[in-house]
Amino acid sequence: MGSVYQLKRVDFIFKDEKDWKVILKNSISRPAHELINELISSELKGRGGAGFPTGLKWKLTAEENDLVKYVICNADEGEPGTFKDREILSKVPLKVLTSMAVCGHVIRSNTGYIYLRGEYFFLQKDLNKAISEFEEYCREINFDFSIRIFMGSGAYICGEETALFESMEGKRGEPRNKPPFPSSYGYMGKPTVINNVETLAHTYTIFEYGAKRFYDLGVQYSRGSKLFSVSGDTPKPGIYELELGMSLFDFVEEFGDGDTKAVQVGGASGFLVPRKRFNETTIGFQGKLTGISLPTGGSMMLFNSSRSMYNVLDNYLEFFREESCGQCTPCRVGCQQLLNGIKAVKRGDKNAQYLDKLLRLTETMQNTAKCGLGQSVANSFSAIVENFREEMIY
Amino acid sequence: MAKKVKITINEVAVEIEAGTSILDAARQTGVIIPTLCYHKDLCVAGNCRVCVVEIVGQKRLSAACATPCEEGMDILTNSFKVRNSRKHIIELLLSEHNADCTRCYKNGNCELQKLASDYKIMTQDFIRLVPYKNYTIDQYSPSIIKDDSKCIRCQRCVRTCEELQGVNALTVAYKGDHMKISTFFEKPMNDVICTNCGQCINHCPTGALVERNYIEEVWEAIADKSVHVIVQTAPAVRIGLGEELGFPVGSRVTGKMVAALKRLGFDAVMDTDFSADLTIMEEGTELMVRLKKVLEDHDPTIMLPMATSCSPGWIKYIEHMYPGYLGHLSTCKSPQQMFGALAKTYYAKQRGLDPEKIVSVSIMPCTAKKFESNRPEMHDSGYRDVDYVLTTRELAIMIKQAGIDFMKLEDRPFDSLMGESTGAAVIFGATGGVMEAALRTVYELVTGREIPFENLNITPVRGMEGIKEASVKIESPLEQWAFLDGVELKCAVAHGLINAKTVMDSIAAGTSQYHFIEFMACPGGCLGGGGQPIPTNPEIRRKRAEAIYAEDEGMKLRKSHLNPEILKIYNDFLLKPMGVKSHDLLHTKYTARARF
Amino acid sequence: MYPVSELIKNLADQHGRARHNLLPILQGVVEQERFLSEYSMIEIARELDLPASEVYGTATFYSFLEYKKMGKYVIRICKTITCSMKGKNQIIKTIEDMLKINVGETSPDGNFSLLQTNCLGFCHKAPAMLINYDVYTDLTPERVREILTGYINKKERED
Amino acid sequence: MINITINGKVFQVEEGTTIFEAAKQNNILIPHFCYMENVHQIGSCRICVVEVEGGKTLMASCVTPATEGMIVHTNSERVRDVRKVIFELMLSDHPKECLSCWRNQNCELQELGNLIQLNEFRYEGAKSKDVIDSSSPSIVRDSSKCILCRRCVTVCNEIQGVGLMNPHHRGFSTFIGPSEDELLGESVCTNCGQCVLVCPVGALKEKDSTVAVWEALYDKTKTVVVQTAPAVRAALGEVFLYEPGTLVTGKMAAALHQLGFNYVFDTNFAADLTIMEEGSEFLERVKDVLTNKDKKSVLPMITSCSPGWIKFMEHRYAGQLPHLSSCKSPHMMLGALTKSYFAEKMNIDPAKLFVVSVMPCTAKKFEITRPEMFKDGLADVDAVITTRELGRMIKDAGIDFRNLPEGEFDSPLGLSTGAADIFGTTGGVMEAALRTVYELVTGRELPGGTLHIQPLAGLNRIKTASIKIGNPLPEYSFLDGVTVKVAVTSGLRGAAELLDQIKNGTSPYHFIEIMGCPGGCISGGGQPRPVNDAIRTQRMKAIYREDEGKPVRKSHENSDVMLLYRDFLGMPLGHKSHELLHTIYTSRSKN
Repeated sequence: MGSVYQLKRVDFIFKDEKDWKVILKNSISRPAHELINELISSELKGRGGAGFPTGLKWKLTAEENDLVKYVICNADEGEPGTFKDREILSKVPLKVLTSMAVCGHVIRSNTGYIYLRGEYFFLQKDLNKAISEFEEYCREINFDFSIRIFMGSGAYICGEETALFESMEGKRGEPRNKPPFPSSYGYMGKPTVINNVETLAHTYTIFEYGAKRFYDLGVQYSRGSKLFSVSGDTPKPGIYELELGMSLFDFVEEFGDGDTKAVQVGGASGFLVPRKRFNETTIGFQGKLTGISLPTGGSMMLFNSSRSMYNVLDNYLEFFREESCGQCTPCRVGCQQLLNGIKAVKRGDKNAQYLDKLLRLTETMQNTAKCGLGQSVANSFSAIVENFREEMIY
Repeated sequence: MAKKVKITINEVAVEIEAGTSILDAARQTGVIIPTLCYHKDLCVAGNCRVCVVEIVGQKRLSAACATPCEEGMDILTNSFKVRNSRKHIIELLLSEHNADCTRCYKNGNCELQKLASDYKIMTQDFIRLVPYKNYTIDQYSPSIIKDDSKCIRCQRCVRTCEELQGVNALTVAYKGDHMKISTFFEKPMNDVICTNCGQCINHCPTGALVERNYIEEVWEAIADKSVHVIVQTAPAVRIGLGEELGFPVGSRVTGKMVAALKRLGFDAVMDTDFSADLTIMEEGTELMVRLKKVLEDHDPTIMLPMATSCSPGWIKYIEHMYPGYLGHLSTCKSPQQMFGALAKTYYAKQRGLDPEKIVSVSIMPCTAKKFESNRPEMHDSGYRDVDYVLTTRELAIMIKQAGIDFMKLEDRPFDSLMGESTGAAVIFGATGGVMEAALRTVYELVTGREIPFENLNITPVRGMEGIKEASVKIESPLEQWAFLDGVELKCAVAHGLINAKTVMDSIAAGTSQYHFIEFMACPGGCLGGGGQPIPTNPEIRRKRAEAIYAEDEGMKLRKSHLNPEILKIYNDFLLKPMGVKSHDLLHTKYTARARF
Repeated sequence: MYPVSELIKNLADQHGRARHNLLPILQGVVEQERFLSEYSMIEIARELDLPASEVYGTATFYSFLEYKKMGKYVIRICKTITCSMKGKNQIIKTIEDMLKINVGETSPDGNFSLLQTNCLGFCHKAPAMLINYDVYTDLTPERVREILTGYINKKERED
Repeated sequence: MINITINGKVFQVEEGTTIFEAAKQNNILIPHFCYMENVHQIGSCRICVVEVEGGKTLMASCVTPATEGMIVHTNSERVRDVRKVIFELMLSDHPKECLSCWRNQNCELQELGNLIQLNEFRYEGAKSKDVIDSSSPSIVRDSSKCILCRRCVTVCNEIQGVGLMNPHHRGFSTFIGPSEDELLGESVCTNCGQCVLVCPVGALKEKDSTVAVWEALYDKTKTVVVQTAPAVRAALGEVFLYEPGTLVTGKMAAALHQLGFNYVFDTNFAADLTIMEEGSEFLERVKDVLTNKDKKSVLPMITSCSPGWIKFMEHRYAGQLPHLSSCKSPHMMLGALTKSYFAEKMNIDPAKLFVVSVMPCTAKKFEITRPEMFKDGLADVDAVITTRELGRMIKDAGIDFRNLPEGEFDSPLGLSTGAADIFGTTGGVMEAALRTVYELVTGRELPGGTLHIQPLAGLNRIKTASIKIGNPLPEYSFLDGVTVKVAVTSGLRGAAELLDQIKNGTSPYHFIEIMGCPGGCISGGGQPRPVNDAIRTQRMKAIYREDEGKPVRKSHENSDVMLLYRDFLGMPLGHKSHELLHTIYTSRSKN
């Protein structure tokens, strides 16, 4: 069994970055439209979770006529079970910086920011060193681009792009209404490209080896490789770069401890896949059968049969209840209701049918919440409640 | 011509200006989409999610208030998905709301109540969250009560306080389930820079922010046979009160209001308009004196422009925000406080009453007046000048409680001595009104001629623009005002504290060219005051303003200095404007307060 | 002059006085003071010409910007799923026993505060904790004892 | 006339007036709760207490007559304090979940709260029994919300004579309802809903059918057909703050279209049809009685449009059931036709049709569940919603009712005459029937020129008229010189009186119209609140206005009805009619 695509390790991202100067110099000598076309033809999609085509994002921003634009690297990696951005920034920071500068060249911007989550304060020092080195070279080749680090202060929601802008503007990190989108109205109201750390690392790969090398990896709709943060009940936790399109079955074969009961794909806001669906689940933007979308940031958490799924869900909901920004009703009150609800069912204060009411509530949250956080609470909730209903009740 | 886009709303095709929100487009085509956090006065927040609609082809629903129409959109406002979601959202709001409506102050005029009723939420399956939270009621302010258990986090108050008033006393604090509307460090409203303007009350959809009411205290005073209860009514009350009692917006109910007050059992019903005329006499004179001292005597201690001082919200604002500029303020008390001081002196004397046995009540469109009457400076009569301040809304409640069939009342006139007024006093209720009234009198006192505006209507200072300007050139004045010959008197009018901020910043920067500026804390002036009927929105303000100007035009006398009772009080009691008695009773001083 | 107001002035000079500089300044104060007092918030508002309520509203949004007095060392234990699965409760119990405080409290000598926090991004090395800005992973009760003892001794040496 | 001083003013009022009325006549409103003018004045709630100088206690103004020289204070400190305490006590045994209550914003207790303005809460008392009885298809009783005002008791006993709703036990355990274990759905309740109409709070309510209707509307496989009763158009406007008596026929049709109903038909069409069937039946019965020796028919014949009345009769006068016309009520006729005639015409599978009736009536909700009202397992009508429920659906859908353009009913079941319009008011069915019967028999219009029969209009309990027939057409020669005597009543008390006459053999009438609710359908149990005689009169006027404005005012001139007979039914009382439009009744007598 298993899919056609066997699990395939790839080594692009953490390959040494010593050629960054060459790549920067070459890239910025090429016209913007050529770079954009290269990205578009690679079919690279955002690695932060939403999966928006990166080339298109750059293109839309490039088409804006503003004199001031920004390039922002989103390093507010807060999704439970995700830690790949930290690894990239500590091991190959110059790749990310190079890609930011190339983006600056493409969209005609000379300012870049890295929004680094507060928990990664310890990365700041080394990162700043890399930035100095980078900026020095930029000056050397007369390329006008500067990069600054902006520290977050402990708020998961700031990973949402518009919330991140608000936070950088010195406000509460509350998501904005969309439209307008960042490509026309981003940081300080200016057109902004905002990319995840890993996305920028992949663009470096594309600029280094060409779009084709990237495109040849993966399957239709899901091209290239992806970093996976593997944790939980696994004998080998850590970061792995794998080709997209693998079956979850193969993944569990490789990383499971032999007793894997379920895998949480994509962190707390992703999907939980129970054992019986491992076979039919593919990891990629357009999953087959179960329709699983790409893991948010590539987090893979494995649970073996000793784990209570009730505790898992309780932990997630606690997380969302605290980390919701609180402005929109479905998310603020919905998360509290879900958490109190499963507790009440467990205690026996509410009957089992109440779970169905909560499932309908998650649908509403998915349909009406203002941003991705509220919308995605439904994912893990419905998967856990539907597949492990008994554990919720008894 | 703006670009048009074609969309369909509930299967009806319409053409709409590009960029219009779905909400507005729907309203234009007769489809009502329910809203909560949306308010015409304020920026779009899109956080309550009650207004979600389905755009065919999109997986998720969109907030109608925050989504602009785009070509070809196929919008459903009442699909299965929308209805289910909307009901869920209302249920969620209810689950964190203290739903004890029968003893809520906003019972009957609550947007959440209406929403729950329109959607007939008949079950309360969700767990009640109120008991989980440790809510306290902040009732330390003399003007405003804040009850978080009724708050639905729509943030209208926060936006009001920031966008309309520039005060920022209220803010959103914390996140997630702890997210709440708070003051700095959760201090009581009374201890922060709140100006008590009450605009947050007027914009609150539920009972989370309400005025501190003094209805019971006033009933007690009325019931107490040993005291003489005297009441005054502000200009803007007569054009707002009707709305609470079944009249259409913009109805003038002066006569019925007086009749109702008499029925309620007040011993004397008099008019703040009288003291508004008096204010013009005092403030107009003060302006002329200041002009003389600056232009002729070149006295450096006297500050121009002179700013009006009728609006207690504005006074507290300048005390907090521009404590170094208090010298610009006119020393005149507000008309309410002038009236209060006279009630326990002049009126008591004329009627032979013991001032200690007078209870002075005022009916105001304003919540800040409740604070004002509480200021230590406001005891110039030897007693507390005004004992209780009620808002227009509270008066309406009293009338209903007393079982008065307001619609059927016959008009009655104010009692004499301090009940007569002119059109100039009436327009105090609208933005620009004090300026217009002052100019009518000042110009005539200076030149001996009527101000050269058609029918006395100084139109440049009317209307709802945030900052308005007017100038009048003075030519061939009377002899004693010769120094004003050829001077172009420059005036400005600002309403809403955010506009006051703009003007004050120009004064602080030294770029202000004006001689005289009228400031009102609330958008639209008193007619849009924090104590006026809810809702108040641009359309309603416009109608109330029309009613005010109609009332003015209908008056026999339209210039303050012609008011016979004003002439009488100067003759019998005060002797002259800015005289010793005036100084003791009608003028005041201000206190610098901290901004932080 | 209070040192904190000097600090704020310096931070404002360094970062700028526009609204978008608010967060770095708040962070700067927390770095030194461990928390934002009412006084510091007012000083920041004054320095940046912002309403004090706005500063408060913004600060309370971020979990690392504490507004209650904190100890010299702030211990934050990750409580999210993997750390929770891998024995975070034992770690907390160990620390509570060592410092004689509960989660959410500060030791009477003002040296340690114990808090829980959401995912620190070290799920593959769970359980993890932060002490001020330093990360400690793969914790066991034994390792926690060692680490904390180190801090306690360090503190004593400084005294 | 006597003199009374209220709040310091002297007024002259008629002797015997209560203090409450005396005050009201002089524009002084006393807060009240259980009081209903001319209906219910027992002084049980005590909210309307006033202070009478010289009296030791406060007095309930609704029951205390004014006397010469009385000095009354309606708003003294003492009154205000007591009123507050009473209100608080009332609330202490009432759930405070307003926002999830059916009656939110239309609740008299809530309104009273708005008036009284409690700031503190001193009594948090024990909660009495909490029973929700939803056994009835029409009415739901939620005893936790009941505040024992006993208005329903008055209505059920004195006005309807059903005698079901009654107080039981005493003291704190008092409750109102059928006896302890009896369920509404199994009782003699006629489902008339008059108790629902007068209940000030959410203790009695109609059973909600809107959920089912919304579901059908969203089900794309279903063709959803709606019909509206004559009385709905005269009252629906009140939900949207129009003056009572405003006709909103066009807006109502437009709103129904906007709600997504595929076809908007008119029950009035079926009302015209009823006249054809019932008129023919009447003539046949009269012929049988007058000309046959071994007559099978009985007179008087009684109308059968009102399902509340039908159930009342089935319980109380089972022996007299043969007097009932065999015609179904109009909305059932229309339902049956929709699933046969219309389905055939449009080539729609009847199983995919969903018929909704908008009715002023709660008993209609029961009527559609009767086994007689099913054909081949398919219900003739699938759901009944009341006028109030329709109002709510319109609000719910965000339709700006007041600014709607006028819409129209759809054909082929939408056209109606003025005779159908007046079905909505007491006396209307009789008048409509006589317009047609007289003309069929004599070939001439009803004498008088207005087509109205004045004695049958108005709110009197029992109204009678007689018409002498002269010069009939040859086939009706047996009627020459006969004086046809008719009677009309509304409200079940009057019905009982007329039925007792029949039972005793003393009834002089040939034809009787009976409506379950006082005033007829215009004040049915499903109409907007409040309902009182002034509002009844306004709605009645509106109904007659609608009639008079119609170009065709006689049922037999309805061209679509004629077309229906030509194309489908054949003739009145024919085979198809019998199958689709007539029914049978069941004795429910316990004896």
